[in-house]
Order: sequence, then C-alpha cells, then structure tokens
Amino acid sequence: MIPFVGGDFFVNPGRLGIIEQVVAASAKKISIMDYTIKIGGEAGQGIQTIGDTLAKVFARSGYHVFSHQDYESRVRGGHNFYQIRFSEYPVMSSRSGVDILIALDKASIDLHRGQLNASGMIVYDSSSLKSKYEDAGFLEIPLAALAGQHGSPVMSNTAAIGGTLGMLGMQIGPLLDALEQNFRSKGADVVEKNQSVARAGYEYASINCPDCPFILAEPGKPLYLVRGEEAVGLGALAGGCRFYSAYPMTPSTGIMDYLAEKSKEYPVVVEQAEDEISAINMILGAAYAGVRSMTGTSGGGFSLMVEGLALAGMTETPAVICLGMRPGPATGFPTRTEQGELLFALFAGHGEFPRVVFAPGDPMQAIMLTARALDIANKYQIPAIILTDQHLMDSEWTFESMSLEGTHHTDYRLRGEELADVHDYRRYALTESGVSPFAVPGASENLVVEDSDEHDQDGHIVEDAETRNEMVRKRTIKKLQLIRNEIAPPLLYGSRDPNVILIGWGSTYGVIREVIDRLSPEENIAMMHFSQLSPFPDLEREGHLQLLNQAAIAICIENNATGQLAGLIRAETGFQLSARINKYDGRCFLLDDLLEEINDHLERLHGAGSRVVPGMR
Amino acid sequence: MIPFVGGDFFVNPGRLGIIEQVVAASAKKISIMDYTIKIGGEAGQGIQTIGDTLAKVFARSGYHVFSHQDYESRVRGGHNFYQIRFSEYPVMSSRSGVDILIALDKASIDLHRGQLNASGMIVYDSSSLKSKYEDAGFLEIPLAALAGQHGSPVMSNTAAIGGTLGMLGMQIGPLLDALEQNFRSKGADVVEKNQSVARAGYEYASINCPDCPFILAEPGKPLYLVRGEEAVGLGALAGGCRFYSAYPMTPSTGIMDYLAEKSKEYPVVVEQAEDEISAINMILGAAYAGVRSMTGTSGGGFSLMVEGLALAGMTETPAVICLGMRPGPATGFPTRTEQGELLFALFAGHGEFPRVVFAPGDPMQAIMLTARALDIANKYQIPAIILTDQHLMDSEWTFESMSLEGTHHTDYRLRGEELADVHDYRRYALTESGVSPFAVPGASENLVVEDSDEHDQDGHIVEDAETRNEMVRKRTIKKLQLIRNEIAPPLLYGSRDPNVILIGWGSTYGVIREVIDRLSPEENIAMMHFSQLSPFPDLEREGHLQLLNQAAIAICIENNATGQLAGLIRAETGFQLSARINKYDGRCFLLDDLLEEINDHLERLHGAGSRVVPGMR
Amino acid sequence: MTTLKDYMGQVPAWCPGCGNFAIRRAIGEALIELGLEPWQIIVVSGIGQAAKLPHYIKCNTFNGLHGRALPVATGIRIANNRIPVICETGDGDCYGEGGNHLMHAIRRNVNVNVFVHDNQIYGLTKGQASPTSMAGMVTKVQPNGVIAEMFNPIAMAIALDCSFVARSSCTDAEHLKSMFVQAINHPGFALVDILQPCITFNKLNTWQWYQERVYRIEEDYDPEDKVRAFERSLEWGERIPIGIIYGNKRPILEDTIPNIRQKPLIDQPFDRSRVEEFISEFL
Amino acid sequence: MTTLKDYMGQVPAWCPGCGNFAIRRAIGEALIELGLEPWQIIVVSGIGQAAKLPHYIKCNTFNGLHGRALPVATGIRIANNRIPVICETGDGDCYGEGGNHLMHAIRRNVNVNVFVHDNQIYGLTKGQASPTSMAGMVTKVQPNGVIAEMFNPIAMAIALDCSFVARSSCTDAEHLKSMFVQAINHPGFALVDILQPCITFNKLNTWQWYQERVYRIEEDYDPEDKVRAFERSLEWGERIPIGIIYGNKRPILEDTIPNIRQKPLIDQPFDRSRVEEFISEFL
Ligand SMILES: Cc1ncc(C[n+]2csc(CCOP(=O)(O)OP(=O)(O)O)c2C)c(N)n1
Ligand SMILES: Cc1ncc(C[n+]2csc(CCOP(=O)(O)OP(=O)(O)O)c2C)c(N)n1
Ligand code: SF4
Ligand code: SF4
Ligand SMILES: [Mg+2]
Ligand SMILES: [Mg+2]
Repeated sequence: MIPFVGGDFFVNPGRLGIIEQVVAASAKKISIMDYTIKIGGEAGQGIQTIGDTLAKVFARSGYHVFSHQDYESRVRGGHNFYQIRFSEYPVMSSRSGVDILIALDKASIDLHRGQLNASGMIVYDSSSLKSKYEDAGFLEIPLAALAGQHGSPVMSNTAAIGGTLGMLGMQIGPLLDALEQNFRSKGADVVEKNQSVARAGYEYASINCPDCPFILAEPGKPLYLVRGEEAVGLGALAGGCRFYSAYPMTPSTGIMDYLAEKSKEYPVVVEQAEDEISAINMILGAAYAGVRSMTGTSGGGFSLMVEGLALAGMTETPAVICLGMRPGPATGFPTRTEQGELLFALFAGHGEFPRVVFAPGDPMQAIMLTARALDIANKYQIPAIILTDQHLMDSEWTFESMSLEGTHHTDYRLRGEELADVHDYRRYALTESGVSPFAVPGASENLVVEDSDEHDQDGHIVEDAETRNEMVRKRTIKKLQLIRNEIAPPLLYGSRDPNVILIGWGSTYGVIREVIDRLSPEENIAMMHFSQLSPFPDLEREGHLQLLNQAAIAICIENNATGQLAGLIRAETGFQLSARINKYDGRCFLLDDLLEEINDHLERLHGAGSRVVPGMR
Repeated sequence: MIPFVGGDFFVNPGRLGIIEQVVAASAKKISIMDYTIKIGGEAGQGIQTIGDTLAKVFARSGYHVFSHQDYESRVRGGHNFYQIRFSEYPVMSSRSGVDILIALDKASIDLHRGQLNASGMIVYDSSSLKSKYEDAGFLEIPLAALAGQHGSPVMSNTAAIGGTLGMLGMQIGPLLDALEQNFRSKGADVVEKNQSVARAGYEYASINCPDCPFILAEPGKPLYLVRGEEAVGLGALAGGCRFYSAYPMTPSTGIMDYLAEKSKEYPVVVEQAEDEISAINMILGAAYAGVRSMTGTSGGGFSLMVEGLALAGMTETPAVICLGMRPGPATGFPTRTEQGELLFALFAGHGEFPRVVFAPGDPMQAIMLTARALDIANKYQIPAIILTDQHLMDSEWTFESMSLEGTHHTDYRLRGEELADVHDYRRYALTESGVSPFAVPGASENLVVEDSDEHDQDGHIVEDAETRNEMVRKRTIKKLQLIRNEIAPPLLYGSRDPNVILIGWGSTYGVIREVIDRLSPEENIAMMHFSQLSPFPDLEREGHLQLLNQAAIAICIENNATGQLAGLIRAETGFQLSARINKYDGRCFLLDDLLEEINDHLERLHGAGSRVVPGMR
Repeated sequence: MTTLKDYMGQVPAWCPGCGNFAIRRAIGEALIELGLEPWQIIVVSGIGQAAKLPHYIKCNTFNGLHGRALPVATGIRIANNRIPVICETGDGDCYGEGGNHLMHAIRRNVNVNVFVHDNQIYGLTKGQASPTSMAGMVTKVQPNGVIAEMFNPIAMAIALDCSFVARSSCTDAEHLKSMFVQAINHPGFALVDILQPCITFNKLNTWQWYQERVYRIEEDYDPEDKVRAFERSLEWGERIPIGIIYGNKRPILEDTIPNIRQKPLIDQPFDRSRVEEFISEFL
Repeated sequence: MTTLKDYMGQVPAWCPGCGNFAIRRAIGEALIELGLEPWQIIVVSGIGQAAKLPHYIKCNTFNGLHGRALPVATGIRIANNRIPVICETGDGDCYGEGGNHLMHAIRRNVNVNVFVHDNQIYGLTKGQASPTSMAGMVTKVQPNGVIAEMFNPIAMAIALDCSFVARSSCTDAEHLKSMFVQAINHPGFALVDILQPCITFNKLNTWQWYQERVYRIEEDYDPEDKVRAFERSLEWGERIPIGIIYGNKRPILEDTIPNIRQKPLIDQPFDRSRVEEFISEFL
C-alpha cells in the first residue's frame, strides 16, 4: 500500500508540499520531535499572551505549530487552557499527552497533571499558587520574584515564557525579538524590562532544570503562523470584501477584530450592527449598491439572519456569512466547539434558493474558501456560507509558504462605460444561464430595482404564474446547476484503494489526516474530507462513491451528536455509512483519543489483536 | 384489484366513513353531481362574502363542499377568485372546469371564460361591467338594479348569491337563514332587505335562465363546514392552548383572528406581539410559567423565530408553532401557496434538539394534529411545528360529523399538592426516559430554573464535558427515541398491493386522494400520505418501504421546486423515488391537471394508449 | 426637464382614495424640485402598503423585508455616500417590526431620509393595530380595543436626538412636499412621520379626522430647542402640529468613517497587492 | 426570616471588583425588605454578564436569549399575573439586541421590573461598544472611537411614557436597594438603569468616574412632570442625577386583559366541554 497523495483525487488547494513531507517522515518511521505545552490558569491570568508568544517563537524558529484554546464564558477566574504542539514536521491536531504544563493556578495542576507524558514537567510558582510540589516532574520557577527583580511584578508571564524556552534549551533570540515587537508601542523601557525578565526566566530554568529531557530539532526557516479567525479575515479581503457588518458573538468576533484593525490602513469598513438582523441587511444594502460585503456570527446570530439569507436568495444579492459554530442549542457552551449546524446551514431560510456552503479544514483553506465564497457569491448573485467552528477559529497552524495565489477576483458588476452603453437594463433579465447582469445603481441612467416579492425582469411585483415559473427556473433551478459545477469533490488523502475510509468535514480535517498518517501504511486507509457541502459534490464523477462502496468500512467522524454529514451523504447518494464517531462534549477531537476509537473499529473489522500501533512518535 | 381502505395501514384519525362512500360511488360508476362555482373580481368587491355564503348554504343543504381561494397581496383591485366545488359525495380538491362563473368584473370573464364546462354559465351585471355579452352561456342579472330596488345598492352581492341558487334550482330557505345569521347584529331591517334582494336575484335567475342545465342531488343532513385556519385554532383550544402570541402574517393571521374572537367567551389570551421574535419568546415565557401556548406565522416570521425554537429545545420548554407556508424566498407571493419549507422546518435552529413536525392534510387532521402537537410538546417538553400552507389555511372542507374525540389533554405539570410534597426539585433531573418533571414556578417553595446555557440538573450554567454529555443524551438522544414512538406511519389509501404509488405530504392530501379514487380500480394505485414528518416515521415497521420497493413507479407530488420530501425519504431510507411532480407557481394542484400528469406517467409505464379514463364524473 | 410623469412607475395597487397617493405625488414633486432624476436616488422599503411605493415611482429600488429597510439603507450609504437614500415605510414596518433599527439608525445619524406612512394601522395585512393605533381601537385581533399606549415617534426621535424630526399629513400636499425637500436637503438622519388616512381599515383616523386637527406649526417655532420640542411632541388630540418639530446639526455617520471620507467605497478599486502586504504579518 | 444568605446562589463568575456584586447584594436586600422569598419571584434574563445574575441569587429563573428577556417576562406575567417578575439585563442586551422589545414592553405597561446593568460596554464578549458607550471610546472594533451618539435610556423611556423610570448607581448601595424596592412596589413597567463599573473593559466610566458625578436627585423633585423629567434626563456629564426621574399611574397590561382580571390563567383549569361548544358553529 503506497500512501496516495496528490494526483487526480487531490483537488483542494493548499498544502500539497507539506503532505509529502509528512508521508515521507511517516514512511521513514524516524522518531521526530513532537512536544505539547499546555498553559493552564484562570481567565485573565494572561494565558493567551503566553500561548501566543510561545507559538510565535516556535514558528519563527521554523518549527511547525498547532495550537488550540479551551476557555470558559467568563472574563476572570474559572479554568482555561491553551495547548501548543510543535514539531519539525507539520502538526494539525492536539494530543492528549502534555510535555510541559505551565500552571498559573493550582487547578491547572489538579486537572492536568494526569496528562503529563512520562518525562513531562510542570512549571509553577509556589508564591502565586500558595503550594509547593516536591514530586519529580515539578519545576518551580519564582516567576513573580524574577519579574519583580528584573522588570516589574506584572511581567511574571514573560518570565514563564523565558523559563519554558530555557527548559527546552531553545535559543532565546526569537523571544527577545517577539517581545520587542509586542511591546514596541509601549516604549523602549517596557521592551527592555520584558526582555530582562525573559532572560531571567530563561536562565533560571536552564540552570535549575538539569534533567529537563527535551531534545529539539534543528531550527529552520521561519514559518507562517495563522489562526483560523485571521484566515477568514484575510480571505475576506482577498476576495474583495470592503464592508463587514456584524454583531459580536464568539467565536466570530475575531474576524471583526481583524478587519477593524486592518481598516486603519486598508479601505474596508467595519460597522458593528445593533443586532444580527441589521448586520445581514446592512451587507445586503452595500452589496446591492455594488460593494462586496460579508458578515460573521455564531448559531444564535445566524438564526436571526435566516430571514435575510432568504432575502439574498430572492433578490439575488451576493452575501457571504461566516457561521462559527459552537455547541447549542441556544446559548449552549458559548466558547466551545461543535459541528451541529450543517443541516441548518444547508436548509436555513424560507423558500427555495441555491446557496454555497464551504467548511474549511485549516486556515489555508479558510483563506482560499472565503475568497472563493465571495467570488462565487458575486458571480452567481447568491448567498454563500463559510461554516466553521470555535476549534478552527481559535486554532493556529503553521505554513511554509503563504500567498494569495489561487484566489480570484473578477469584477462581475456592470458599471462605468459598459453600463452607460446599456439602455434597457433589467435587473432580473432572463438569460440562458439564469444569471442576470448586475448593474450598480446610480452609475448610469439605468434603474436598478431589487425586490423581495416575486417580480418580473424589471424587479417589479407580479402575481402571475408564468413569471413565477420563469423566475424559479432562473433563480433556483438553473443557477443550482451552474453552481454545482463549481464544487470540488471531497479531498482524498491516504491509500488509493482504501479498505477503511474516514469521513469528515470542516475543522476535523487536521486530526483525521494525522490519524491517516499514523495508521498508514500498516492499514489500507484513507480520508475523505468534505469542505464544499452545498451544492453537494458529485461523488460519482471522480469515483468517490465507488471507493465508499468498495471499502470494508466507512466511518463518519463528526463533532456532533446526530451525525449530520452521514445523513446528508445518504440523502444525496443513498449510501449508508457503516459507522459513526460522534463527539458532542464541546471539545475538539484529540489525536490519540481518535486513534483509539478508530483502532476499536479496526479491531472489530480484523479481529482481536489487530490494533495498529501508530507508525511514528 | 379491490381498492383498499381502512385496516392495518389506515392509521390516521378522521375520515374513514367518508372514504368508504367515495369508493362505493366510484365502484358503482354512477354519474354524480360535481359542480364548480367560481366567483371572480377585484379585491374589495366582496368575493369572499359571496363565496362564504354559498359554501355555507351548500353545506347546510347537505352537499359536500371544497373551496379554495386565490387572491393577491392588495386590499382593492387586482384579480381574485374564490372557487367552490360541491357534490353529494365528499370532495377535497378543486377542478379546472367551471360550471358557474360569477363575474364581478370584466377581467374575470377574460381570464376564466376559457375554463367554462360545456354547459357552464357566466353570471354578470352589464351595468357594473360596462359590457354586454350576447353569446350563449352568459346570463346577465341586473344585480345592482335588483339590489337597489329591493334593498340597497350595496347589496348586489346578495342578489348574486340569490341568483346563483336560482340558476341551480336550489331551495332558497337555507340562504335566507344564512342571511339572517350574517346580518342579525345589524338589525332586522338589514336582514329583511338582504333577504328580499336575495329573493329578487333568485327569482330573476329562475325565470331568465330556462336553459340553466344544473341537476341537483337531493339535499341531505347539514354538514360541518371547516376552514383550515379555524381548524388549527380549534385544535389549539382542544389541545389546551391558553395563550397565543403572534405577529400578523398571511396565511396564519386567521388563526389569531379565530382565537381572538373566541377569547371573548373562552379563557384564552391573544397578544399581538411587536415582532415574531417577541411572539415566540412570549409563548416560551408563558409555557415556562405553566400555561400551554402557541404561535403562528409564515416563512419570514418563522425565520425570525428560529433562535427561539432553539431556545425551546435547550430549555426544554413546550412550544407549538404553526408555520403557514407561502411561496418564497423572502416576501415571494404573500397570499399564495407552496410547500417549500419542509427541510427548513426540520432543521431550523442552531444546535441539535428533537422536535415534532406535523403536516395536516385536511381541516380534521389539522384539529387533531394541532391538539396532538400541544400534547406531545408538553409531554416531552419540546417544540412542535404544524407545517401547513395557504392552500389548506384558506380552504373549506365539509364533514358529516365533528367532535374532539381523539384529542387528548393530560396535565403533565407538577403542581399543587403533588409539587408541594417535593423538596429537592431539579428542573433538569436526569431520569430514565430523559423527561424531567415539569414544575410550575411560584407554586411551591421549589425553585424552577430554566437556562439557555448548557446547565446542570438544577438549571445552572456549567462548563464541563460530563454534564454536557449527560444533557445531550437526555435532551436529544433519549427523547428522540421516545418521540419516534409517537409518530404514526404515513397514511395509505387505495390498493393494498399497488403497482403505482403517489406520495405526498400536507395539503396535497385531498387532491391526491381524489386522483386515486378516479384511477382505481382500473389502475393498481395507492396514495402514501405523510402528515407526521419529524421524527421521520419508521417506514419498515408496517411495510411501507416494502410497498415502495415493490411498486413499478413511485411518484412524489410536491408543491415546491426541489422535491423536499423525495430527498427526505432518501435520506431516511435510502429509497430513491422514481418520479417527481413539482408545482411551484404559487397555485394549488387542480384535480384534472394532476390526473393528466399522472396519466402521462402511466402511459410511460404501460405504453401508449394506456391512459386511464377517470372512473367517474 | 424631468416632469412628474417621468417619475410615475407601475400602476399602484392601493385602494382608490388611499392617502398613499398624496405621498407618491408629493415625493415626485419634491424630487423634481430638488432636480434629482430617477436614477440619481435610491428608495429602500420594507413590506406593507407604504413599502410598495418604490414600485410606483421610478427610482433605483431595494424593496426588502418587513421592518428592515433601515439597515439596508445604512449599508447602501456606507457603500456609496454620494447617492441620496430614501426609506418608504409604514408605522408597522418602522415602529413595530423595525423599531430597533430606527433607534440605532437615529443614533448613527446616517444620512437617510425616512418617510413613514403612518396610517395608524396595519393596512396590507388587513387591519390589525399598529404601534400608533390609538388606545381603544377595536380590530379583529384586538376585540377589546387596543390596550398599549400609542407610540409617539416624534417624542422618541427627539429623545434619541434625531437630527431632523418632522410630522406632515396627507391632508396638506404642499406641506408634505416641503417636508420631503427639507428632509432630503438635511445632512443626517431625517424622520418624517406622515399622517396618512387608510380609508379601508382605519375608520377612526380618517381624512376628516386629520383635517380637523392638523395645523402648521408657527413660522417662528425654534426646532433646535430640544426640551420645547419634546413638549410640543406631546401635542396630540384636538390639535396636531405638523412641521419640523426638532432638528440639530450633529455630524453624520458617513463623514466620520475615515475610509469613505475622501471617496465612496464603490469607487475605490480592488488592489490585491495591498492585501498581499498583510501576509508578512503572519511570519 | 429570610436573610441575605438565603438568597445567595452559585458563586459568581464575575471579575472581582465588578459592579455587578453591588447589584446582586442590593437585590437580595430589596427582596428581603419586601418580604419576598426566593420561590415567590421569577427573574428573567438575557445573555451577558448582567444576565448571569439569576444564577447567583436564589430565585425562579428563566435565563433565555440575548436581548429577549422582556417578551419572556411578558409571557410569564400573562400566564401568571400574581408573581413579581424581574428582568436582569445589560446595556447591550436591553438597548442593543433587545431595543424593540423595550419600546413595546413600555407601551404595554406590563408589570415587569427591568434592572439594566449599564456598564456602557459589552462585558461578556470582551469589550465592544454598547449603545450607551460614550462617543469617542476606542475599542478593538471601534479603532477610531465610537461614532454613534450615546443612547439615553431615561429620555427614551420618558418619551414612551414609561410608568416608572429611574437611574441608580453601583456607587450608592443604599440608593440601589431603595430603587429596587420602589420599582417592585410600583404597579406597571419599571425601568431602573444602573450605572455599573466594568473594571476590566470600561476604563473610562470607572468607579471613580461615577462616584465623582453621581448625585441623588432632590427630595422635592416631582417625577410626574413629564417635560421637566425629560429635561432632567438630558443631564449627563459633570453631574449625573440618580433617583426616580419619571413616573405615572397608567393602567397595567394585566389589568386590561379581561380573561385574567379575575384569576391568573395558570389557575383556570382546562375544560374540554367548553371547547366542544364551538363545534356547533361550524354547522
Ligand atoms: C417578517 C414578517 N412579518 C410579517 C409580515 C406581514 N406583514 C406585511 S406588511 C405588515 C404590516 C404592514 O403595516 P404597516 O407597516 O403599517 O404598512 P401599511 O400596510 O399600513 O402601509 C405585515 C405584518 C411580513 N411580510 N414579514
Ligand atoms: C443572538 C446573540 N448575539 C450575540 C451574542 C453574544 N453576546 C453575548 S452577551 C453580549 C453582549 C453583552 O453586553 P451587555 O448586554 O451590555 O452585558 P454585559 O456583559 O456588559 O453585562 C453579546 C453580544 C449572543 N449570545 N446572542
Ligand atoms: S388598505 Fe388602507 S393603506 Fe392600504 S391601500 Fe387601502 S386605504 Fe391605503
Ligand atoms: S468583564 Fe466587566 S462587567 Fe463583566 S464581570 Fe468583568 S468587570 Fe464585570
Ligand atoms: Mg400602517
Ligand atoms: Mg454591558
């Protein structure tokens, strides 16, 4: 069994080069660096600063990073953590074992010490935890004291970061650079103080942790470090988005933050709406006026946007909505993750109209698919939904290269001179394709009339059956056919002729892919990952359905309780998946746990004793 | 082939006796009375008064009636019509041919004269139409003049009603009674004047239409005449609804009108909300406080309620929503009909939670299923949706008997002494079934805490994975299993061993049933009608799936463009229907048109020349 | 020269005798007076009898959802702050379903002109109470009469510091036109509440009822005195003032957004290289 | 006797030092003063830091959706008009997402007490501008500072003829309690806007900022004079009055619904025979 990468089946843009590396490493079965650092503490203790800085330092040092965040819906207190995994090869999921636990409070120790790997270490400061641990595996660093001595008492997190690098035996240079960048705006004094505190932590750990067991790979070329929410924001800009209106809602707020920040130097306008209903209607207004627009929200806000979604459908106004899922129903777990709204996104809105639903698997796909959503929405004058979740929004991934190549920006509007030459413009002109020319109002003497009622070609209200039939055929039936052709089939990764197929969609991409890496080539296994869900891809054209039919077992892995993709596949193809793995506790899948579950299935398939020992690490 | 009625497969409550009669008549192949009267004119001309009165008079005379309405979204002008079909046997759909056209304006003649049956008549008043028609088939009645002479010029519609009865050669007594009842509140003078105008019209027509060809069956025992919107209202009351909050929206407003009228004499409170979001949240508040509540709307309003639907799911608060569909998306055709929101109703709301979706086929089912929706919603503390449409809401049906038998009202609340004995009440107590006791707040010292966040058994916010898992299992997985058992399989009507199966849901019930009547026994055919759509009924338990598998052709008939039920059946069973008939012009299926379409399919199936000539009429 | 005829669109589906005809005419006349041609304005509307107006005059139109005209209008103005935008809306549309947007559009002071056809009833849905229906009015849905207090849009707009608050009436065609002209000329959010007879469903607030009560506010009235304006806004009953009740000169939204101050968004071309610059931030 | 301890629920997840603690305490004290036990009231809330309050005191609770507490409270009152209902809500919850419900609940004059924890910021979602954020405040989403005019809930409530309109402040615990007691005692809709420091995100309107400005309104102030009340509602800046700014004695919704005037709906048993009577109407 030769793991299959690239080629006909590998249709999604993005990470081709990286995959080859992983597979190569996997084939060589060499032991490679794969460390996990967990920073635990209360909300407000600065966990995110530590995590962000460490992730950045690793990426700058050329290590691949995957990080994810677990936090509560509160601003102070409670228990949060930030988990960073780094390796010299691409990583794209979190593991259950921890190598370094940075415990900012006692709860972190109680909750997570059990996850420590054999030679793992716990870093803490007894002065703030009011507890001392004498057991092996604990490294006390007097963070507060070091901070007080070398800078200021508020800088103890900087000491922790320095200490961590010291334990790892990394170079401190990249950290000093990062601190300089972080604090530049606060003045040289703050930068310097932070740097000396970092150094103090670093040295303390270097000296006091002689048996810190970490062996680092050679640093390499700096990598790009991208978080999901930033990726959607950048993708929006790449797709030509110039207006973003939204109402704050976790986990989508980061997109608005990103764009608002960019609006200082780039001509994009961000408007915080009074509610989600307003947000979607504002972007429809701007889109009607000729400006590419987008909004973002989570399930509750999306519910409120559903009427506007139908309005986009009826008026044929391009609109892109990023739906960042979190566990529902209702308020649910506001800061956690779930994939519970696939079918809702597919069928939301009253009446029938086509839409595009994309569910990116990683930040690079998020950039590409967000830009593509904007392009398709404007090309066909339809709504498009980016279906993602807290897990991807808050996760960081590294990439060796990054560019906007592969994104397209065509101006589909009829405007300027082209428009001035038109004298009988009709907003809903019946055309062969179903797509009518999209003129900009006010740019010529032509009137641009959009209407939420059933309307004639001019956009005016009608009541007759014939026009209705024509418009349904134009708006829904014909366009759907066209858009179908834009949809790429699911990505296949792994064996070309798999006996076992793991199926997933959206943010489970990374963890499923790593499972494939680990189980190949011992197991004849492949992943089928859906990132383009509506219109549903044709699974027959390129043989996907045949693969499913031929496999001994096809397991659908979803971060929800009811198995929505499994149902959708059956609705669209009649194919009944043989097994499902569902997780609905608000947490993401961890690599090792998922491996276990898959192994259970493999054992049932091949008989006892057939568990595959993961090929590496 | 013996047409099959009743027995094992016939599971829905209701119209058993009637079916037998139709089949008997069908078997005898006797020619039976089947007339269609169409009243056409502008909005505001009183079409509805004429139609309502005629329908009532026919029903009182013991004739079976089916009426439907076709109107525009305006208050004056345009073109509307009201179509009444009556027969001595049950009728449940509209036909394409017209026997009497009451033309209140010229447009009605232009638009509808082509539909006139061979011996049909057009009634008009040249003084108001400013046109005279000399052709055969026209009966001019000087309606305005007769009204002026015998009562008042505003009563010309009464003259038209009288005239119609005169043409038909019916007794005038039931009309005089109806007028007395209609105008009683306006005083004896108005009643008398209307009655003499009616008599004048009646006599004029009797004398001036010697070749009016209509032969009436013997009058019989008065029948109940029920419109869909009233049926939902009555069902709501029968199901114990005591609070109805809604925002006006066609075609659901009639439910609110009915309940508001009843609130004068019955303890139900109707509150017009400021918007649909408020409406659904109000009923959740009332339901939490212990009062059975309901709301109604159409697609746009339902879109706005979707967040509240998820709230009902999360808080486990009983709620019933009547969704009266009209053609979308967005404003669409506000006064017309469509079945475009089946999948939306099934998957609306963020997050995963169980719901019941019922789609009644006739007013009697509407009563029963609305009452049942209230019962199930309260029994399992879940939301329920009555999925109907303008066609059923505005249609009238007749029934020989009418009672609330078959509706249930169990008080599932924990209250009074029962509650007072409880001292450790927990709103979301984990129970074997997943259903927790439902206490009324303020009725005892127990606190009743409901929460839209993920919560513990007491109703307070949590963040942990274990509680989440327990609550998802309780709220979603376990309950779904229970509710599944409450769902009746689709109704089968026709052949026991059909070669051809016609599949439909909701308001197409009547027209499909009549198609079966007409094609049996020449064709081995049956109807499979879905009125309970979520949770999806088990099609294997009672052999429905087997029937589908065995039939040569299974045609899904839907008033939408995309074939939503067909997709749902595939998702749930893997079964791919062989053909679809879709109508999406905002109009209901007419019996004769649908017969034609089915015949086209039969011809393809059996070969040319195999069209079935409908068995009767 | 544009004439009223150039402005007339589809044949209205309103009841003959409806107050909306007067509004349509006055808008046409106002636009002519302002020298605006049909293609130079955008009319946004929600759903209702009022909201059908843009089909009946010639203009660029976005006829959206019930209650949601204002966010659409705001989006349009952000995309293109050179084109005048008018919202045609009803009392149910604007004060009922759309109340929240009204509050916040006023706060933003987006340069949009909102003309509320206030017939004190839900016309299109056949006669339910609207927020401005007077207490006691009996309808099918309110068989015991309206309970809630009549909504006072003028008072509320003043409380929210709306930059242009006027009332007019279908009974005074000249006044209507003049309010429209002044509203459109005013930079900032302009609310014109128009008393509009619904001859079919509102049998209380008829042409005559308005005619008997409505009077033009004094010439020397000072609309910039907020407290006096508030006091005046409470006048309703025997006498009902029409005219500009309140106004101020707050900065408008569009002028405070740096990215559109120089040039409308719609005229700023896309330049991928400027987006590409952001990639280095991830390194 | 019920003591404050009997009222204390879960451990709050608020930031230490947050103004919400003072509100929680004052509510407990007010309920004790009113002689109400936890089971005798219902607290409804939306989503936000404020809206978590019902988890932190003992009471019957419906913690619903962001912005939607008021309709829930209205439904509860219609179902059971014997039980006092309090809404705990934030400035975003009540004036942003939920603005339309506020307008119409005031019009209805439903007997609900709305306590708005007005920290002039979105706390739970980490510091975006709220409707009451002061112009110019810079946040992540408003990098150029807040543009829209600060929402004045007091002025708007007066314009809508709200039957009880008060402002209080976390900096005056005694006053807070007294406003709560008076609001609950008041028959009709009562709005209490509470100035509440958010120590984490609102660095402008701090404890000190409020302390320096807030003063109790004069003892002899007459809250029934609507125009003067409106004038007073405009006072914001150097000095900010707290107290009952406006009040009236309008009839409450619950008393005008005939079917609940005698007996709460919840206490009227279902009797199918009464529904069966309607069947004959179809004959
Ligand atoms: C979301 C939604 N809810 C309800 C409706 C139904 N509806 C259409 S117009 C209208 C009210 C119209 O009243 P108003 O705004 O006063 O306009 P008018 O017809 O009186 O001019 C309603 C309730 C709708 N179209 N959409
Ligand atoms: C429909 C919806 N939109 C957005 C959110 C996210 N959200 C939760 S609380 C909140 C704002 C809270 O602000 P405020 O009401 O002032 O309360 P505070 O936290 O300041 O007390 C937002 C936007 C949500 N839960 N639901
Ligand atoms: S119903 Fe009233 S508002 Fe509507 S068109 Fe007729 S008169 Fe005008
Ligand atoms: S974020 Fe602000 S409002 Fe929220 S708990 Fe902290 S201090 Fe209080
Ligand atoms: Mg109106
Ligand atoms: Mg706040």
